[in-house]
Amino acid sequence: MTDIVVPETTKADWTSDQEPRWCPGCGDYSILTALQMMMPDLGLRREDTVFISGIGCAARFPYYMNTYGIHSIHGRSPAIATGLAMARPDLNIFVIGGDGDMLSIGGNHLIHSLRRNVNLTILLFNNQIYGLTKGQYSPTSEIGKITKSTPIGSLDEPFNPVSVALGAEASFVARTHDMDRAHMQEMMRRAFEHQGSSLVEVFQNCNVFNDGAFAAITKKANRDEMLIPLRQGEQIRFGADNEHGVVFGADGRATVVDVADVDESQILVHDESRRDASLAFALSRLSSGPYEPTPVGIFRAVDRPEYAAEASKQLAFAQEQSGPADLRALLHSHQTWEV
Amino acid sequence: MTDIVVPETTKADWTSDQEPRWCPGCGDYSILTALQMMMPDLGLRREDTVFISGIGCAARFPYYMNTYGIHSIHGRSPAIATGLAMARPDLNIFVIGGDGDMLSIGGNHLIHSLRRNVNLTILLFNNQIYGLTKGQYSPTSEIGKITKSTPIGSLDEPFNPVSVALGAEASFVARTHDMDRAHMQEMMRRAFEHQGSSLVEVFQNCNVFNDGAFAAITKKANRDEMLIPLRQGEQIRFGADNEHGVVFGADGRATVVDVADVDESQILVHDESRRDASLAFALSRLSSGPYEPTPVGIFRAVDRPEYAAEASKQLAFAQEQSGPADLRALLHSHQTWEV
Amino acid sequence: MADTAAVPEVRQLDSIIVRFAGDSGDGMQLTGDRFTNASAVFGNDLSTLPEFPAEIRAPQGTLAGVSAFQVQVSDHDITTPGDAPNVLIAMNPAALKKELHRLEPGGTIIVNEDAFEDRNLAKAGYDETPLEDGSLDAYTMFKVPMTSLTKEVCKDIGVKPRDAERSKNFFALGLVSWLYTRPVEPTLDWIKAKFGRQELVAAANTAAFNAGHAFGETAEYFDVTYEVRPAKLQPGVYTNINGNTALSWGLIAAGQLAKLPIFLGSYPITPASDILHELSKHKNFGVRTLQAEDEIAAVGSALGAAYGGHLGITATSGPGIALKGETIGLAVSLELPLIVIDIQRGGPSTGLPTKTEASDLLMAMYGRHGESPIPIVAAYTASQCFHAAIEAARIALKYRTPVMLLSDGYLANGTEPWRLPDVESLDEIDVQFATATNAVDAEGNAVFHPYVRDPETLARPWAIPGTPELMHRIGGIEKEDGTGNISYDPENHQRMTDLRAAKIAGIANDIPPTMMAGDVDDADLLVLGWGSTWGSITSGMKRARAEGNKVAHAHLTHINPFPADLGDVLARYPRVIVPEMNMGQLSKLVRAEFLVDATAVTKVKGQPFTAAEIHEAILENIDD
Amino acid sequence: MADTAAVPEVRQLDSIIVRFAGDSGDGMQLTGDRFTNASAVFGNDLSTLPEFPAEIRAPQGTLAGVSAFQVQVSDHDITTPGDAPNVLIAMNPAALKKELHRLEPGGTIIVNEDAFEDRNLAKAGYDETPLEDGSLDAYTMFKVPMTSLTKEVCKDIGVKPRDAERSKNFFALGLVSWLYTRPVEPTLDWIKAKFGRQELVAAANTAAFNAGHAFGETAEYFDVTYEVRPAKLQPGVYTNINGNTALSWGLIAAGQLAKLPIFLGSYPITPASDILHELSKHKNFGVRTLQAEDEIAAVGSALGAAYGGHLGITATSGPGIALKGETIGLAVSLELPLIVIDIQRGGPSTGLPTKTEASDLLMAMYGRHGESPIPIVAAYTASQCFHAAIEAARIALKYRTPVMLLSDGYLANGTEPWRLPDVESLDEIDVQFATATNAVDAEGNAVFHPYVRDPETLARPWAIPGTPELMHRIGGIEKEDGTGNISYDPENHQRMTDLRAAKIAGIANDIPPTMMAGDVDDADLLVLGWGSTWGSITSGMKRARAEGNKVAHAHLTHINPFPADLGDVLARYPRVIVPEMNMGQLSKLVRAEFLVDATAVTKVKGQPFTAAEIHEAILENIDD
Ligand SMILES: Cc1ncc(C[n+]2csc(CCOP(=O)(O)OP(=O)(O)O)c2C)c(N)n1
Ligand SMILES: Cc1ncc(C[n+]2csc(CCOP(=O)(O)OP(=O)(O)O)c2C)c(N)n1
Ligand code: SF4
Ligand code: SF4
Ligand SMILES: [Mg+2]
Ligand SMILES: [Mg+2]
Repeated sequence: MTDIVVPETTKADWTSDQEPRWCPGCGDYSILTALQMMMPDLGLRREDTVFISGIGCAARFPYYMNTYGIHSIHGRSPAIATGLAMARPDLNIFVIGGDGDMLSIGGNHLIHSLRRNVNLTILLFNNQIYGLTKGQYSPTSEIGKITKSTPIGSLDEPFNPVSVALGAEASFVARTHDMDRAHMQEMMRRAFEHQGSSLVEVFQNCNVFNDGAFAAITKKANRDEMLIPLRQGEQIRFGADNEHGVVFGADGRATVVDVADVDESQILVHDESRRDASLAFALSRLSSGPYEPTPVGIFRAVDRPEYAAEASKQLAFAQEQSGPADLRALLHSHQTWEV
Repeated sequence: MTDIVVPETTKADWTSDQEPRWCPGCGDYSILTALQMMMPDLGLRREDTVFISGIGCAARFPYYMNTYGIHSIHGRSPAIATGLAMARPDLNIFVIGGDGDMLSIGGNHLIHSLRRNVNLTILLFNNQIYGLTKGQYSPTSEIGKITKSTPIGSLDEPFNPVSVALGAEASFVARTHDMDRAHMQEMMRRAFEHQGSSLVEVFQNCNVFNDGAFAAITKKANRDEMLIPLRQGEQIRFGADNEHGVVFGADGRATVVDVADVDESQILVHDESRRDASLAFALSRLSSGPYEPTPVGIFRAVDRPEYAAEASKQLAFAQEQSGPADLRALLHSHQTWEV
Repeated sequence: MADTAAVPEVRQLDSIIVRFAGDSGDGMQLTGDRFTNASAVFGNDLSTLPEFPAEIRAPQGTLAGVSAFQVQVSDHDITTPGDAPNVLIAMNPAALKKELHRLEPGGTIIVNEDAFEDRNLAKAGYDETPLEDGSLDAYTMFKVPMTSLTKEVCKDIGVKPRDAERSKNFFALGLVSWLYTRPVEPTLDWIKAKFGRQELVAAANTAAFNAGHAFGETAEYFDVTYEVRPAKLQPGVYTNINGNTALSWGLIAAGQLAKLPIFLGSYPITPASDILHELSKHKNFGVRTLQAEDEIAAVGSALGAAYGGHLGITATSGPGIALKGETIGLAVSLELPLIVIDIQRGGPSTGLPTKTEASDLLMAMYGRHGESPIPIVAAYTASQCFHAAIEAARIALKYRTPVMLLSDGYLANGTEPWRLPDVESLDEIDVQFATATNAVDAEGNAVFHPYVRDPETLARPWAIPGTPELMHRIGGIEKEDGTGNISYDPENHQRMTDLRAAKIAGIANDIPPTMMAGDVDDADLLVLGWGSTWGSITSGMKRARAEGNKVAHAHLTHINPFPADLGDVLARYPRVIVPEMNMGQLSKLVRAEFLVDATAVTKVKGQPFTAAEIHEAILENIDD
Repeated sequence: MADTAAVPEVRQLDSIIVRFAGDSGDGMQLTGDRFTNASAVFGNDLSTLPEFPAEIRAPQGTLAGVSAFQVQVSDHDITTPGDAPNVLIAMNPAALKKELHRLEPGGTIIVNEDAFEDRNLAKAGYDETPLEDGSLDAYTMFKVPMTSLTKEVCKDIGVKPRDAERSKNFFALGLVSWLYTRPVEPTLDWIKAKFGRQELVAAANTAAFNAGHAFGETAEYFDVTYEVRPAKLQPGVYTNINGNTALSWGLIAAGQLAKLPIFLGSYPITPASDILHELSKHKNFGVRTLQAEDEIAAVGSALGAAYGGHLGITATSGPGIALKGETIGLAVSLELPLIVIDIQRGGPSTGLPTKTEASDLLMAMYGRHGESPIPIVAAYTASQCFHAAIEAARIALKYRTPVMLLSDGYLANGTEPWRLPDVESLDEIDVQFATATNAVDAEGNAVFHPYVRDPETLARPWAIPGTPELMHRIGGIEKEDGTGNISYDPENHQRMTDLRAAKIAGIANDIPPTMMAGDVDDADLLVLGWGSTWGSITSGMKRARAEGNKVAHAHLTHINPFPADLGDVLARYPRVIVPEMNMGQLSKLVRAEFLVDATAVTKVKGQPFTAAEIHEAILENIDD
C-alpha cells in the first residue's frame, strides 16, 4: 500500500472482462459479488492487488477480479502467495480456495502460512465437497457422506477449519457464509486489515453436488436460532430475542445455555484479541457441524509480527551490519592469494 | 493381534542386529531403550509389529527394532502407514519421525491420519531442530533461532505439536521426554493401547545441534517446578510439594496458580476422556515453550471409531449386500447383448 | 431444405457418424450414450468420443459451455469414432458455431430452432441467425422447434414448462433414433429403470422421446431415413464399455486371479477419478479404497498396502504423477509390487483437463531422480484396458516392481462394444509370499535376507508382516546386495543399480512380441504406434492399403522394456513413422535405442488422430 | 620402514595426492581443508574430494563412520583430485581398512598408532593389528603415536587429556605439512582467527600442530620430505572455492547484474543445503531466503516471488526435484523466469545422500507431465558453478522460463583454486519489465495481453504487480495465444505447445558453440561429456594423447537445447564415447537427437571417474 491518494473505484473497476464459469445458483457468485462490492471500500489500487488461487471451482476466482492474479495448481496457493508476499510486501494479496484445495492437498501450506503469519488474506470457500471434480467428499464433509468415491459413506472425521487454524497458531480466524453479504464483507474487510495471515472460512453452497449443506443454519428462517454471532466486547448471545448465550464452566467447558437459566452476568463476553487461543478454540468446538448452533464472526484477531515485514527488516539489518551489496568484496571474502 | 497365547519376549528379542548410528549422547538412544524395554510388556508378536518412519535421525529408528519396518522417505510415513493399517488391521504399527519429518514436510499427512483415526502409534521426536541435515531450524524451533539457514534468527512462530494435533481432531495426544524412561514407557503403552491414531510428542535432546533445548524443564533439578504432570481424574498440580495448580476462569482462561492463593477445590481435575477437545487444548496453551511450566502426560484420549476397522466393516457390508466376489457377474453387470 | 411429403425412403449405410452438441446443461453426454447403447444392442459395432468442458457448468449458451458426443455406428468392425460427422445435432447456437467445422461437406444439421433467439445468438457470437442468412446452404438442414414441442407434450402429463424443457434432449434422441431406425425399447426401458422413482421425470422423458420419434415419422419433413445393419461381430456376449470401467474391472480381475486383496489409494482428478469411483463400488471383491489427502499420500498408502501383501494401486492423471515421482522412486528401491495408473490428459500443468493427450510417456520413463527404471504398459483400446490392467498387475507382482499403466482421456471416456471374455480363460497370477528364511549368517543361523533374488526374474522375496522369522527392515537408502542392510559401498551401489536395471530389462523375455498388422511381410512403411492411436492407425492404414500402398502397423503394448523383437521389426522396413498425441516421445525412445530414423507424426489438439490424418501421414511419408 | 638418522632429503614432485581418513569425529574434513588452503596460498593448483557418511556421526571406530578427504596438490594445471593417493593418513584402524585399497602401489601410510588398540581393531574387523602382521609390507609405513604426543604437549598448557585428544588432527596436519613443506603461517593464522575466543582450544590446536611439525623435523623418522612448487597459474587473485559457494555467489552476482532482488525458496537437503546457508548470509545483497515447509512450497514460493519481479530460485537435490515437477510445469505454463537447482546425489530414492552421481539428467528433461520443455545448464567445475549460475539466470530472465541448473555432490563439496573474475568484466543482464499495454481490444481500447511474445526470443512480457493498467490473470490451464485467456481450442493448444517448444529450442542460437579440446581437427575418438566429468575427462584424455592417441573432447554446458553445432561436431568423429556418472543418460539424448552411435561409459559408484578410468575407456574404444 502507498501513502499517495488512491483514486476511488467502483465494483465495476474490480470486475474483469471474463464471464464467471460457475453453475447457475452457485454460492461462489454471491461471494464474488460481496468481494467486488467491498473492494472499493478498502481504498486500494487494483494494480497493487493480487488474487492467488489453487484449483477447484472456488479457485477460478482470480479470473473474475480486475487485478493481478494467478490461478495456480491444486493446493499450492498459500506457498506461492508466501513467496510473492515476501518479495513484495507492498502488495495486497488474497488467497482463494476450496475446502479440498486448502485442507486436503494444500493443508500443509495453509497451516504453515498461518503460523508464519505472512500478510495474506485467505478465503476458504467451504462447500464440504469437491465441486470441480464432480462431487467427491472433502475433508470437511460429515461422516457417512455418500459420494461417488464413498458409495457406502465416508469414514473420516471432518476437519473444523477454524480449529485447524487455531491449532496452527493462526493470528486471525473468522467464519461467515454466502447468504449474508454484509457479514461476509465485514469479515473480509477485517481479514484484509489484519497484518499477517488471516483465514476466513466461508460456508458456500454447492447447489449441484451438495445442495443445502448449510441451509439448516444459514437459511434466513434458521439463522436466529442457529448462528451464534461473535461480536468483540459483547456477550455471546443469539436467538430471536437473544435468549441463548454461551457460558464457561470452571471445568473448562463452554456450553450454550438459555439466558433465563443462568445469572446473566455469567454469559461470556467475546474477546477476539485474547492472546491465549484457547477461548477461540473452545468457541470453535461449540458446534460439530452445520446442523447445530454455530458461531460466525471473528474467533481470533491478535497482533503478531508479520513475516514479510520481519524478513525485510533482516535485509535492512544485514545492510547495516555488512554494508551495501559489493560483489567484488564478496568474491574476495574468503582467503585469497595472488599469483 | 491374535487371541492365541503370545510367547513372552525380552528386550533382546526386540533388538535388531544393526548398531545404532546416532551421535553419542543423542536422546534417541534413551527413547529406543525405553521402547525396546517396554515392548515385551505389550504382549505382541514381533512379526505382527511394524515400524514405519520417514527420513531424519529419528527416522533411523526402525532399523534397530527386530520387527518388520520401513525407513521410507521424508514426511510420508503417516501416509504409508495408513495404507498398511487399512490393508492389515491385524498389525501393530508404530510411526516414528522427527519434528521436521512430521510437522514440516509431513504435516499434512500427520493431521489427516489423526483426523481419520487410523490405528497408528505415532511417536514424534521433537528436538526442535533438523538433526540429519546438520542443524537448520525446524517448525518447532523458537522464534529468533540462529541456525545455518537463519543466521540472523528465525522468524516463524513455532508449532505446538499438541495444539496442532488437537486442532486436527486427534483422539489421543500425549507428551513426554527423553529423560524419564518410566514416563515415556507409560505414554507409549497408553498410545499403543489406544484404538485409533495416537500421537506422542517426545521432547528429545539433540546434543550436537540443539543441546539442552529442554534442559530448563526436563533436567532432574527443574522437573518439579517446570513439568506439570497430567494424571487422569486427579487435580492438575505440580511443584515439589504440589504447591502449584491449574484453574479455569469463567472467562475461559486456564492459568497456573499457587494453590495457597485459591480455594483448593477450584484446582482443575484432569479428564483426558472429555469429548470436547477444548480443555485439552487449553492445557496445551499453558506453556509457550520449554522454558515455562509445561504439561506432560495424556492431554486427550477419547474413543472414536477406528478407521481401518470401519473400512473393513464396509467390506463385510458390501459382501452382505452384493454377495461374494463373482467376476463373471461383474463383467455382465452392465447391459449386454449376444451376437 | 427438404420439404416433400412422400414416405421417406430407407437408405442402407455401412456406417454413420453422429455428433450431438449442446450446452453443458443440455444432457448431451447422456443423449449420446443412449443412442450408442441402442445401437450396441441392435448389434452394430461402434466407437464413441465424449467431449466436455473443464467447468462443471460453464456459462450457459456460451462457446465455452458446449458439450459434445460423437459416435460412429457401423455394420462392420471399426476402430474410431470417425473423422467428420455425417450429422450434427446442435441444441443451441453455440453448439452450431463451435462444432460446424467438423461436419462433413454437405452434411446434415439438425438444430433446436427454439434456441436460436437473440440472447443465445449473441452469447455464441452470431450477429444474425445463421439459420436464415444462407451461410449454411451447403448443408442439409432441419430446423425443429424441440423445446416448444417438448413442452407441448409435457403439458398434457402435468409437467411444468421449466421442468419439461429439461427433457428436450430426449426429444432430440427420439428424432435421431427414428432417423437412423434405431430400436426404441432399450431407451424406453432405460428411462424406466433410471427415473422410475421420479415418476414425473420418467414420464416427461418418455413423452419427449416418443414425441421426437413421432415428429420424424409424421412431420413429413425428412425424405429419407437410414439404416445401419448389425455388424458381423464374433459371436459372444457383448457389453458397451469405456476404458476407465474396463480398467477398473481389470484391476478387480487381477486381484481375483492373483488371489490378493486390492488396495487403491487415489486422489480425485479428471479423467482418472472414475477408477476410484468404480473400485469403491466393489468392496465385496475385497477392494479397499482410500480417497487420500493428496496424490503423494495416495501412492504412499498403496505402497504401504503392498508391503502388507495387497495388490497396491494408485490412479491419477499427469499432475498427480508429477507429484508421485519421489514415492515411485521409493517403490523402485523397496522393490515392491505397485500399479501406478496415469490417465493422461492435455498438459503441461493444468493444461486441458478434459481433453486427451499422450504426453506423459517420457515422464513415466524418467520422472524420478536417480536410475529408477520401471516397466510401462500402455492400453490401446477402451475394452483392452481390462487386459492391460491385468498385465500390469502380472508384471508388478512377478517382478516386485512398480509398473506404470498408461491410458488417456480418449480411452477413459470413449466406449466400444466388448466381447466379454470367458472368466475361466484368464490366466491365474501366481503369487508366493516368502515363508521361510533364505540365508545363513556368519554364526550359521538361518536368517532372512530381503534382497536375495530369484535367479530367473531377479525379483526379491515378498515377505509380508505377520510371517514369523522373516522380520526385516527395508528403506530407500542403498541396500547391500542380499542382506538389504544399508550400504554406502561403491561397488555395491553399482551392482544394485545394475541389478535393478537388469530386472526390468529382463521382462522383455516375458512379454509378447510386437503386435503387428497390415503388410507385415512386405511394406514400404511401418507405422509404429502405442496407446490409443491404435484405432486411428488401424483405420487410416486401411485406407492407405485400400489404395494399394504397402503399410505395416506395429503397436506397442509394452514400452519399457520394449518387446525383444522390436529392433528386428524396425529394421525390416525402409521407413518408420510414429504417430503420437505428443511432440514425439516414443520416437525419441526408439531412436535412442535402435538408431532408427523414426519420424514422429505429432498432434496435441486434445483430440485423437482422425483416420484421415493417419492416412495422410502415411501417404506423405511413403512417397518421399 | 624408514628409520635412518640423516637430514631428510627434499624431493621435488610435480604433484602429490594426499588422503586424510579417520573417524567422523576426528575432524578429517577440516584437516584436509586446511592442508588444501595452505597449499593454495603457497600457489599450487589443486583439487579436492571430501567424502563423508550420511549419518551425522556414525558409530565411532566403525567402517561406516569413516570420513575422508583427498586432495591433489600440483605445480601445474590439474583438473581432478587424483586417482590413487600417494599417501594415506589413517587416524584409526577403520580408516586404514576402508581406504587402503585406494593407495597407489607402494604408497605411504601414516597411522595414528595409538588408535590401533583392541577395541578399535575389532570394530574395524581386524583380528590382529595390521601394523605388525606384515600385511602392509608392500607400503612405506610410518607409525606415529599421535594421540599420546598431542596429549603430552597439551598437558603443559593446561588442557585436559580428554579435550586434548580432539586436537590430534592438528598434530597430523602439522606432520603432513612438514612432510610436504607446506607453509605453516596460513594454518596458524586460521587457528587464531577461528578459535580465538576459545583460548584453550586455540592453544591446544596450535600446540598440536607445532608438535606434529616438530615431530617430523626432529624424530629422524622420515628420510625424505617433498616439495611441490607453485603452479604457473594465470596471474590474478585466487581463492579456494567449492561448487556450492561458487554457485551461490553466482546467483548473487546474477541478481546484481540483472539489478533484481533475489528470492530463494529452499528446503534443506544434502548436498544442496549449503546454497540456502550461503545465500542466507548475504541478505545485504537484497537476498530473501525462505526455508519452506517442503520442496513444493520452496519452488512455489520462488515462483510467487518471480511473479512479483524477483529472481526466483529454488535449490535442492534429486528427491526434491521429484517433488517439484508439478510446480515447474506450472512455471512452464506461466512462462516466468525461475532457476531450479539440482545438486545431484546417488539415487534412486534416498540412495547415497552424501555421494555424487549425475543421474537426474533425464528427470530434468522429462520429469513433468505434458509437453513442458525447459532449458538445462550444467556446471562442470567447482569454480565454474559461478558462471553456470549466471548463465542459468540469463536464460531464465531473457526467455521467461524455468531453467534447470545441474551440479552434483562432487562439484558441490570439492574445491579448486579460482582466479577471481573482474567484477566489471561480467555482462549485465538486461531485464525489462512491461510497463505499457501491448494490444487493442475489440472496442479499440488499449489493453495488456500477457502472452504477446517478443518476436525474437518468443518470451512473453513480464508485467509485475504494481504496474498500472497491466493487471492480468495467468494460470496453468491452456491459454489463448496472445490474450492469455483460458482456451480449450484445439488449434490454439497445438500452437501454444509449438510456441513453448520453439522458444526453448531457439535458445540454441543464443549459447556458445560446443566447448572443444584436444585433437579437435583430427581425432579418432570424441569424448563427449557434461557436468563434473570435465576434470576426469581432461586428465584421462591427456594421458591418452600423451601416448599418441588422437582424441577430442566436447563438453556440454547446455544440454537443452544442445548447442547449435553439436550435430556437426558429432558427425566429425568416427567414434563417440560419453562418460557419465549414470547409466547412460546424455548418450540417450544424443542418440535420439542425432542418430549417432554414441557409446555410454557409465559409473554409478558414488565417486567421480578417475583419470585412469577415462584413459582406459578411450583406449578400449579407440582400438576396436
Ligand atoms: C494435483 C492435482 N490433483 C487433483 C486435481 C483435481 N482437482 C481439481 S479441483 C479438486 C478439488 C476441488 O474441491 P475444492 O477444493 O473443495 O473446490 P470446489 O471445487 O469445491 O470449489 C481436485 C481434486 C488437480 N487439479 N490437481
Ligand atoms: C524430500 C526430501 N527433502 C529433504 C530431505 C533432507 N532431510 C533429511 S532429514 C531432514 C530433516 C530432519 O529433521 P527432523 O525430521 O526433525 O529429524 P531429526 O534429524 O532432527 O531427528 C531433511 C530436511 C530428504 N531426505 N528428502
Ligand atoms: S459444482 Fe458446485 S461449487 Fe462448483 S460451480 Fe457448480 S455449484 Fe458451484
Ligand atoms: S544430530 Fe542430533 S538428533 Fe541426530 S543423531 Fe546427532 S544428536 Fe541425535
Ligand atoms: Mg469444495
Ligand atoms: Mg528434529
